[in-house]
Amino acid sequence: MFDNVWLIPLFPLIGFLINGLFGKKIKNETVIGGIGAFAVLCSFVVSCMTILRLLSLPIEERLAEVKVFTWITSGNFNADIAFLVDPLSCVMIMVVTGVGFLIHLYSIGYMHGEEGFYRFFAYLNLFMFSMLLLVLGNNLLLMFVGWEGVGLCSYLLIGYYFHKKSAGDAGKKAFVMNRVGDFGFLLGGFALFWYLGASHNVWTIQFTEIAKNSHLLPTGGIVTVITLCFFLGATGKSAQIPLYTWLPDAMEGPTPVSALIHAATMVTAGVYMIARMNFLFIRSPETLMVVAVIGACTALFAATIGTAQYDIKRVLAYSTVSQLGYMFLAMGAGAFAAGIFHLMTHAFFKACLFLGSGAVIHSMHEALHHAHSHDDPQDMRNMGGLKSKMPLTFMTFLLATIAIAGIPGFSGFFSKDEILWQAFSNQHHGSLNYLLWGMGAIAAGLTAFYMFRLVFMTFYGESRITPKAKDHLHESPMIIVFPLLVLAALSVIGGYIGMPKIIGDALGGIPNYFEHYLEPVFRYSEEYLSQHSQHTALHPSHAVEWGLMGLSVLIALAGITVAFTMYVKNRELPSRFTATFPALHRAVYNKWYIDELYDFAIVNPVKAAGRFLWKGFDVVIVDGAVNGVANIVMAFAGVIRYLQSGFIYNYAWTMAFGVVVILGYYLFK
Amino acid sequence: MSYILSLTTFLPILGVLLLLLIPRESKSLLRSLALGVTIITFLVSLPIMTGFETNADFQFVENVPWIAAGPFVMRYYLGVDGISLWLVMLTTFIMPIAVLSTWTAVEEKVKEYMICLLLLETGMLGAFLALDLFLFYIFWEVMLIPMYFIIGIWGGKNKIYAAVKFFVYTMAGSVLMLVALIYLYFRGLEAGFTSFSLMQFYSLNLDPQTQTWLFLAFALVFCIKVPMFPLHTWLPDAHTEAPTAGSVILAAILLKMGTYGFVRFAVPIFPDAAYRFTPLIATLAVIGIIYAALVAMVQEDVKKLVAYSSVAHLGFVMLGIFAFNQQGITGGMLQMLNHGISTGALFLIVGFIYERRHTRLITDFGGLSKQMPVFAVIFMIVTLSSIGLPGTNGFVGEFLVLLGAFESELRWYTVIATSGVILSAVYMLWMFQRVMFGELDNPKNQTLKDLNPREIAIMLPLVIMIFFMGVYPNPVIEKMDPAVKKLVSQVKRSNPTAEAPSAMQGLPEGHPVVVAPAASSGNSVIPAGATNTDEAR
Amino acid sequence: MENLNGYLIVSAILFSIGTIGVLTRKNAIVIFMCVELMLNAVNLTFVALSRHLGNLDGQVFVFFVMTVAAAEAAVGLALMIAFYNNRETIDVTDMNSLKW
Amino acid sequence: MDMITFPTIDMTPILPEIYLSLLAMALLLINVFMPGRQKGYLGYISFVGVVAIAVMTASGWGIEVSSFSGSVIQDKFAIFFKIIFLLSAGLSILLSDQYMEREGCNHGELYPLILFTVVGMMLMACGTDLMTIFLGLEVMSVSLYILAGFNRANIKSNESGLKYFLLGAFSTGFLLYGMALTYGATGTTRIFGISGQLSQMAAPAANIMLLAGMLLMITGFAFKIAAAPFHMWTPDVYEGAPTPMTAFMSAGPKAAGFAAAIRILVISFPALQPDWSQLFWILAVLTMTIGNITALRQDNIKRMLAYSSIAHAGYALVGFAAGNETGVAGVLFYMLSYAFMNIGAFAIVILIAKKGETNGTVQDFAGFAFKRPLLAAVMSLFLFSLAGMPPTAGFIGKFYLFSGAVQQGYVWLAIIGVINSAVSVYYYLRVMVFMYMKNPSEEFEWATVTAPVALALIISAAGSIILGVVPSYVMQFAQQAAKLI
Repeated sequence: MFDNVWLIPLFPLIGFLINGLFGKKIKNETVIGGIGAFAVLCSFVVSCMTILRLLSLPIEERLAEVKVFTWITSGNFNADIAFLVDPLSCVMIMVVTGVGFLIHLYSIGYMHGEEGFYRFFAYLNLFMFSMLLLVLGNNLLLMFVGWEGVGLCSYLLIGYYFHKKSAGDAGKKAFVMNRVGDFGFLLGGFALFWYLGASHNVWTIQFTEIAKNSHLLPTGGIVTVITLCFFLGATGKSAQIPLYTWLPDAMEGPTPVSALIHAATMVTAGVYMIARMNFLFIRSPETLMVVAVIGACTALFAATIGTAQYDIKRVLAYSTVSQLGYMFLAMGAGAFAAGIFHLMTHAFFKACLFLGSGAVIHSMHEALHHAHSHDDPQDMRNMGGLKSKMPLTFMTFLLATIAIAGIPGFSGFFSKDEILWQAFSNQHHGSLNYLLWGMGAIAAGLTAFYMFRLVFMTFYGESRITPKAKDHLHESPMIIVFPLLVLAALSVIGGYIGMPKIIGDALGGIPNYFEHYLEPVFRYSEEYLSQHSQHTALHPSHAVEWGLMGLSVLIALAGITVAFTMYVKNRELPSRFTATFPALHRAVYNKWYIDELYDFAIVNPVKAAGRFLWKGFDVVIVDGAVNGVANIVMAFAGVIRYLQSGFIYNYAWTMAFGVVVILGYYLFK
Repeated sequence: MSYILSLTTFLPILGVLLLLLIPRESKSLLRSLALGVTIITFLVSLPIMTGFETNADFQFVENVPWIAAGPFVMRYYLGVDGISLWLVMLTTFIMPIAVLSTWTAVEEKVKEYMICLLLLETGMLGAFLALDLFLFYIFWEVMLIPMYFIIGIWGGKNKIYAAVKFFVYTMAGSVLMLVALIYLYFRGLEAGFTSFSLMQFYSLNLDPQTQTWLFLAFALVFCIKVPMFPLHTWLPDAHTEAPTAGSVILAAILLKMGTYGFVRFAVPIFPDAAYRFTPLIATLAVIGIIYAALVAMVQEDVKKLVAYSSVAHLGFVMLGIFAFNQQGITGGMLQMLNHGISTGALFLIVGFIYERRHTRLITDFGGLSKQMPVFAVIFMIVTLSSIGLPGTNGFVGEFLVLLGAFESELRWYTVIATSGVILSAVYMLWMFQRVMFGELDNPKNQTLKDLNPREIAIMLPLVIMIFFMGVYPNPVIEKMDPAVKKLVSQVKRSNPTAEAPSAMQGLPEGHPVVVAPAASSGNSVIPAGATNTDEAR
Repeated sequence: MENLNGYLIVSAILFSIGTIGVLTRKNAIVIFMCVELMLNAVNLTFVALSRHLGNLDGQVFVFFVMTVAAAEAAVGLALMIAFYNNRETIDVTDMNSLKW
Repeated sequence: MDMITFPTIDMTPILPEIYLSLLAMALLLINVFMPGRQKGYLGYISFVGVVAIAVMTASGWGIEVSSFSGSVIQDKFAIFFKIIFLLSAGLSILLSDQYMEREGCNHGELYPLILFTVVGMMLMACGTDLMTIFLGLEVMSVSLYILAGFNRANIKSNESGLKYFLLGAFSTGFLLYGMALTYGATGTTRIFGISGQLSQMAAPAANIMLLAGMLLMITGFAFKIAAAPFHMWTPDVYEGAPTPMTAFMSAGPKAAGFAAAIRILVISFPALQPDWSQLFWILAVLTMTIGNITALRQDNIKRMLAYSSIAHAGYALVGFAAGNETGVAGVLFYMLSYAFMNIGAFAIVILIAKKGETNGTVQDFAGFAFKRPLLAAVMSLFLFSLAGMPPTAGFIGKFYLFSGAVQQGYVWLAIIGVINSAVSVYYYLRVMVFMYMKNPSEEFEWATVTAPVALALIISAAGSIILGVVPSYVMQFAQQAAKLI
């Protein structure tokens, strides 16, 4: 039925092999880029065929597994290389291949002239391969393969400019933090496999099998442990508190990478994983609560940091962290469909934003380069007034910004509002839901604020760079702009396939296609939750829903206004603000000193421990003991050799002594 | 009775005799001859793998009387089973690579060097193949001699200290094993057995007391060889001082002697004791994993870093073996092979840059990937496989080890051990970054040449193996599976409760254990763990 | 023979005297004389015992001992002379070029 | 007055001794009456003689004859040991010529003296009467005193001879006193007779005189086999004596001491085995440990080997202490292999030394390996064998010795033993470190290898390897020989 699904990951793999092995020889950029993009295009096409075929099936049959070959078999453990096709994975492959293709196109233009061009596309294709493996894998282990694979690629791509120390560090940081997450993932997998096997004799790591047997699992208890482990993995991959700090640093990588990996696809893997294992998570209210709270906190916390950054990409990075927070909030609220929906829309507008910023940086860079100025092309304080110079970029960027800010009618609005509403109305976490909603709403306001701050600082006002450089600012070539247009369009209209029920009804009964589409995946869980939620679910009236919606919109608008007043109307406000609250500003600007905290609390102690264990313990004590024995013996030898005085009467004495002792002992014992 | 095992084992000796005839001046001839011999040995050993039938018994057995005097009967008794098969293959596979790696590294005393390498190969193969404990002990000791010379003659500036330490340390352990061996033999004599044959000792049911003492004697020497945590300090010295080929062989094969010793002798002969000492061993293994990782992290010498990393890796192996279940031991075995390949490759890589720069200090390098792209790629691949990234060999072994250990009673050890996965990433990537990334500022590095064809030829087979065993390990696993099952059953027989309680352990209080229908997972074999959980209920 | 013990004791005393002499004297010749004393003490023991036991083995033994002692004396004195030629002394405190 | 009629006596047991003595005297006469300084050929003659007599002795295998009214016996035990003695004598003779030539003391008396020593040792091995054993011991010792001091011009040699003489005579006193007391307690000097008497005694262990006798004899033999605390003469004497004689002393007389001690204790005093086993247990531990530990810090190679030979006596004592067949067979086998490996090692020492042995230290081996690879390889073989590394004679020997102990239940003794051999590895390796891992400190001519020495090296190398790889046959002989009762 879906026999050719294995082609989807295969094409990028082939692309990777070609570029990786022969890219150096090929040299011709268009060919290399072409190969890379074409590989992804192919898998995009196949994905489309797949999803169409899936839609052609009746709802309950929309699930298929395609086994390629047996990977590991040992005793009662078995892992196949096999793919799982269901609505959820189909959404993901669509997003991944679709956005991925656009970004490949973009990269051809953006990476033009970079040394190691082939390397870039090889890595990019490898990433696509791993990502598709991750979303298509039908068992925990295969997912983990993709999981680590994307981590590797992000490591490689962040460190793409490896001669920059900062890049190398950022890459390492990303990989290690992901590893911390993987540690959780592995443990979760072990625990799940062992528990199901040992106490229910179900030895499996296949999602479908686990789902089938999930009724054997208790509520809470061991499942909480397992799910928390998995969630730890998710926080690592999706940059949630406490493991988010790698993502902003990851901006060291080329901008397309930030767009593809650190906005659209990889970082959402955590969300996908939870959605994929929803049947597991619903069995642990505790975990769900943790997920929701962490999500909300991250959303808010990252947003606050975003308000005070000047590096255009860093702002977007924190915004990404914050948006991911929303998704987790949705997951925690049991609104899986909504989360996935936001995942999709976010992929659209955030990719668009990143690529747009990339275009800006690109031309800024060239301009500064021509002017022989060494200002940072990414610092918004050097920008301004680009609206006129780069109209297309500006337009797309603005649309995406509106989308993320949650202005009604744009994709971001639908998805975000759905999440907030679900967080409010779903009662799994008792009265926590008000708090969750509140945090989400505030975060939305902050988002609107810092995003428009960014827009205003970048595109409005008059340019803040040397006039000489100013003349070199220009719109980017088509191959860069085209993806922007597409993504912008998507971020406008993308929302309409998943309109919240209430709006749909208001507009004359347009159903929430997206939710319906995902229903077979989540139905069971949603029912289960509605049954088991330990609080009487309150059914707020439409009025409340409309009200909350309006409120969130107002908050967003407020944010925009503030941004407008601060960065367009009267520009001295920000400086005055910082002057009044220097400490606060410094704290926010320095990301609440979290990195410093980690260095102080974890990194340095570990290094110190290593140093002590080596110099202090290994050499002195362990090895010291070994050599000590030897030295003692040698010293002893050095002493007793002098018993051999050379005087025979001493020898005779010794002999006589021996005789006496022996006789004495035996005769008088 | 086929003589292929003897042939494989003693071909290198023939090579030695050939080398003796060749004048020491004609170095290239000596080199190519040694290479030829090792390659032929590899080819000869291939039929062992292809002809090996997937079952639990020993195959290609050769069993002839050797010494018979007084109370003793020693036999020349060779055989291969799923456990030794891959180690033998690994040995014959690594040796040509090791020889090739010395092409330019060793300039003086080439003749002696090659002779030592070949003698070493015979020793190692013999030790893996011997099924007569006395014969095993002979090969075991014989291995020391050439390695001692390799370190001591062609080693670094501190070579003598390292060589003597290596020799005496190992010797001190193995002599105790000798006494245990003798004692064991006389116990066998009482039971009516009259040879050192392994099979007989397997069927010897010793009282716990005796088992404890004998196990300790065996475990000590094997722990030294592995090396387990407090007994590991000879390794960094030996590794850092040894010439490249020496380090490669030491890491790839010699260290496996220790773990192999556990799998083949210490555990199945003294199952009760092995079972009783599991907590101790597991603790040491876990300490080793974390400890070695932390120490490796702060090393300044690349080679020392790799040396400590092997301590950590072998900690995983030990953990897997002492999980006493299918996954654990299979994983342990795989991890042995993987460590052989990956760490061997790492030492080769260190050798490459050492040959070029005559330093191994991390701080002397930086930004090499600019200068040596091919090297960078290979180095990266090897590093990742040593980290245990999925898709490379390192992952499969490590994963199975941890899975198996988690299923067994060593759950909490596993949790700690798994964090070693993080640390390994930390120290390896940090090292890689400091060596390969960053500015190419050191002028000495700006003239470095990328790998030459010979060096690529050395690395290629290893890289291929890295991916093959990562992507399609099943053929390997299948061949060793029956032997591993047998081993598991040997331990279980004497400890029926070996795994059962673990299944119950750590369940939430008061949670009713549902008796589920037969395993619904797609594989045919009856899972050992599952049957045991049934027994327990 | 009731007073065998007397003989044995005497010879034991003689033997001890000899031993003490070997331990205390520093002149090689004197030491050797003490050794001779020990041997003769043993001879006395043999004779007494042989008389007591009433068989001749002991007596025969004594002859052997005396012969051997003579041979030893010859060799020993020769060695001392050789040593004296080199060192002009036969004091054992001077015999310490070989030590440790 | 009718003629005195000689009783018909079967001379078989002592035929080798007789022939050897005749040969020795003949050589003496030749030495006196043949003109000329060059007396090397005497060496060849005596070597041939030794070989011939060895063959003759070996041919007696399996034929058990006791004569001189049970004071000498020809049995497998005796023959095995006689072979060892002849072997060590033969090898030393081969080594002597070159050395004595260099040291300028190639006096013809050397060879007869060696042969007389062998006669003495043989008597000790085949004697079944305290008298014969004593006689043999003295013949051996007296000749050895001379051999030790043979290099008259060399002060060290004098000193060595004199020390050996004085202490030897001193220990003889104890031995003899022991014999006297034993005689007194049992009324006989025949060792079978003694055992007979003991078997009739109610509580032999309670018999002070007997016990004292046995113990004193043990101390006497302990001196000959250089067991602590009666070992202290060894390093000095070995260091001072001419190297070939050192080699000889370390192999032959030690074995002879064991031969006599084993025969007396195992045959005459089985009733007291608990006591003497325990005593040897302690002596073995002391001897091994002191020998090995002291050897660690020796630079003079001869002295180092002297201490190592003490240690080896200790290993052999382990087997002796076990007192069972495996152990005793182990002792026999070990003495044989020790003759090979130790004399071999000394042969290399001879080759490397300069006149007057001004360079007898380990450091002088620096860089030896890459000047004379073959010799170095052979030396390493001997050293590994001494260290007890498989597959060499030394390993098999130790294996059987310790097995004997384990079989007897002396597991701790075995453990102490193996730990000791692990320690010993260090100082044997040290020589190899210098040979292989250091560059020569100063250039000098390495001695050329003369034919006899080469032959000696070949024999001992072959022995050390063959006994290690295919020990079965020899070990079976040893096992048979060990069946004393």
